[in-house]
Amino acid sequence: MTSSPEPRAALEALIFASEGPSSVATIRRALPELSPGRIPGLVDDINDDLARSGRPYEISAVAGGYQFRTRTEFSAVLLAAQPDRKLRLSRPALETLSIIVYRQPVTRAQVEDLRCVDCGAVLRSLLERGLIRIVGRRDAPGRPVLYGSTSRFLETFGLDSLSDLPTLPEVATEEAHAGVRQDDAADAAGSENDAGPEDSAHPGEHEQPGTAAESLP
Amino acid sequence: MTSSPEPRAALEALIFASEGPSSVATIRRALPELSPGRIPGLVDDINDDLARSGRPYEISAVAGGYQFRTRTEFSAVLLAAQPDRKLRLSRPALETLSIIVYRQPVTRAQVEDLRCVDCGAVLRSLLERGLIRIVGRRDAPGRPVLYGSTSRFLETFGLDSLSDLPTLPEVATEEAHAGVRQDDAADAAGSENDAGPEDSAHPGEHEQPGTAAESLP
Amino acid sequence: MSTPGETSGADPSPETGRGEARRRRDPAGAAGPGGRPGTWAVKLEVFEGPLDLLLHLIRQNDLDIEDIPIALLAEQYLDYLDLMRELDVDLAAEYLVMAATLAQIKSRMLLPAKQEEGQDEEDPRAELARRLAEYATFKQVARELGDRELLNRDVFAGRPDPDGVPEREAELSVSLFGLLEALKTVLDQAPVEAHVHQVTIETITLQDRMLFVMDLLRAAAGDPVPFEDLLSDTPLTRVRVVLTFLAILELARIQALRLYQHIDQEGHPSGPVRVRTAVLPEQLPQEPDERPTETESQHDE
Repeated sequence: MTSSPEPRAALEALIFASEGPSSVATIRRALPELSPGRIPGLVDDINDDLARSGRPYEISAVAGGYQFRTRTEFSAVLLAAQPDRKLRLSRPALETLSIIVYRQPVTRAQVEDLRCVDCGAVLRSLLERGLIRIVGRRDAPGRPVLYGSTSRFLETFGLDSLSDLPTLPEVATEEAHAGVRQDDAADAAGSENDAGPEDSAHPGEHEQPGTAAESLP
Repeated sequence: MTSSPEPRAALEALIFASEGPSSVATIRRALPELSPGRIPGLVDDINDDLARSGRPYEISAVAGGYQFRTRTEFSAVLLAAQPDRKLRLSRPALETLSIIVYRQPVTRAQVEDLRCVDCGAVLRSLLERGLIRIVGRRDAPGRPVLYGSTSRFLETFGLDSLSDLPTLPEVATEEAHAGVRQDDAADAAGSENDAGPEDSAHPGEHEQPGTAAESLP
Repeated sequence: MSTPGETSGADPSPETGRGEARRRRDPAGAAGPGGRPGTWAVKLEVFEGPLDLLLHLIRQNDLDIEDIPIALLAEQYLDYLDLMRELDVDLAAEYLVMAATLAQIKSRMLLPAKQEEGQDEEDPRAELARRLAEYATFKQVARELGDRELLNRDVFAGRPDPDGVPEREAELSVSLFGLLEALKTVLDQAPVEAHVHQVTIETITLQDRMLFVMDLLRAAAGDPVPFEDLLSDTPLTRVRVVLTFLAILELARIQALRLYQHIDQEGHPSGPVRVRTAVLPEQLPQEPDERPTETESQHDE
């Protein structure tokens, strides 16, 4: 109503008051006069300020936006206050999630083939937590469902985008002959019928599934 | 002191990351070494710090505990970012709220007399949202609780003070009939309404409950 | 005991965390196959399938994944399976499939390689080695992911206002029943007219009400407005509520506005009915408006 607040403070207030990460689009909507290019610099300024004045939180760039988060040294206190909120990810869940994240879009059969165990329960639990979602169906017999990661995944793991994931150590990528390998598992053979080392076809990197992960289900 | 986080910072982190207001009980559970008597002083310290370093938010004491709030001058910015937020009060909630705002301090029976419905759930939700609060007890049989509006209400509705409330013609009309209505209310809701609101108001910490009501007729 | 970056050491999972990691490590170091059954039982539970078990055996024996002594590995693997059967552990089918695979590889290793026929004759172990390496890679990746600063484990986001989270809504043609239900609520709650002690003849028309509704929706700049908000215009009289309601229906009929309702998990509409202009938000003039507040506060005429 009076003089409009200083953009930096307004930006800080905006990020502070949002529960999820504030996207640049949201920031622009609220602060049209702030050019998007200035945002990262202002966030850095704010973070310097927060650190200098000993605040127990800071702004992180996650899931394509900015979010206030507590510093790690306070995790014990916060978990004591709100034990129900604690994130619990079992080792199977983490393994399954890793495969989905790096290989997305991927079918359950592909994940199970890689882990060599039934993944139904784990997939369900990951879906329920919103860490993965169904991104489509594979154009194959039975039209199996394809899984991909969500922006909730990025938020949970403190990643700004999928391209911030560490590069997968060089290992034969599987998409190329996923179908064949399924057969392998079935008849327990695993040698001759294999398509062989043309698996290097897919050069390592996950193919920016960023778009798939943009929106939550 | 060095290894485990400083209590003040831990307290700030706790209030920051808690869902809803942090009650003293929650704080004690997470920070048992912090004696409850110290909490208000520490919160004041933190708020001084926040103000000094120009942070656009502060800790307020709300119903049931402490909660971070962005300062009111940023409400327009936040609104622009999430215009949906303002529109999410249900009509019953809105109506109940308006009665409380214009008639405060007011008992539940008085509100229900006007709205002809049970208001328990709505009152609870308004209390939870911090839009209303308990400002005292009426000096009448049963000593019913009196409700009034909060600064959160003002912030939510972009008002600087209660005197900025619009004077709705029909409200004024009804105020003129106040005497009659009071009797009606007594008939409907029992004998608790003998005393006028002013007699029993506990103006203690409330922001001028009388002013708004008096300015209306 | 375990090579860096491999399986049995620190467990990245916060949930199964230290406890299981420890349980797992103890028997692994101490007992060989056929060792103390009680210890194994605990251990077996935490293997994530045959590949996990094979990797463990490879680490334990310090084997080269590219040059696995398949006879040794198969033997130890089968010892495990025997043990599990003895302990009445429900064996997942995958374990048996893997046993068959190992047996087959073993038998193929015994055959003389037919060098002359195909130069590209693959080592029978190659496929298994590749799968193991791939699985090991993802175990490693999983551990790295688990070591990050995780939200709600290591760091916590602020929770400024639980009411501020926007709801996900899908467009839906609300049933007339749903609308009437909402209207009934409103009428039920409207003060009984007799209460006012005076009769006000309102001179409002359907046209007025349609304009009023469109004003409110425009003020909301494309954001959904609760249906009930539109009806709560004051003074709250039955005539006014009914006329507003009719105006909304008329506007919906001429497709000037759209009605929305939240759809729950089962796909049923639930929650408040919301209304917005039929114009897409992008088509609205991009004005940073201060007007939406009007919806909430008042509408004087």
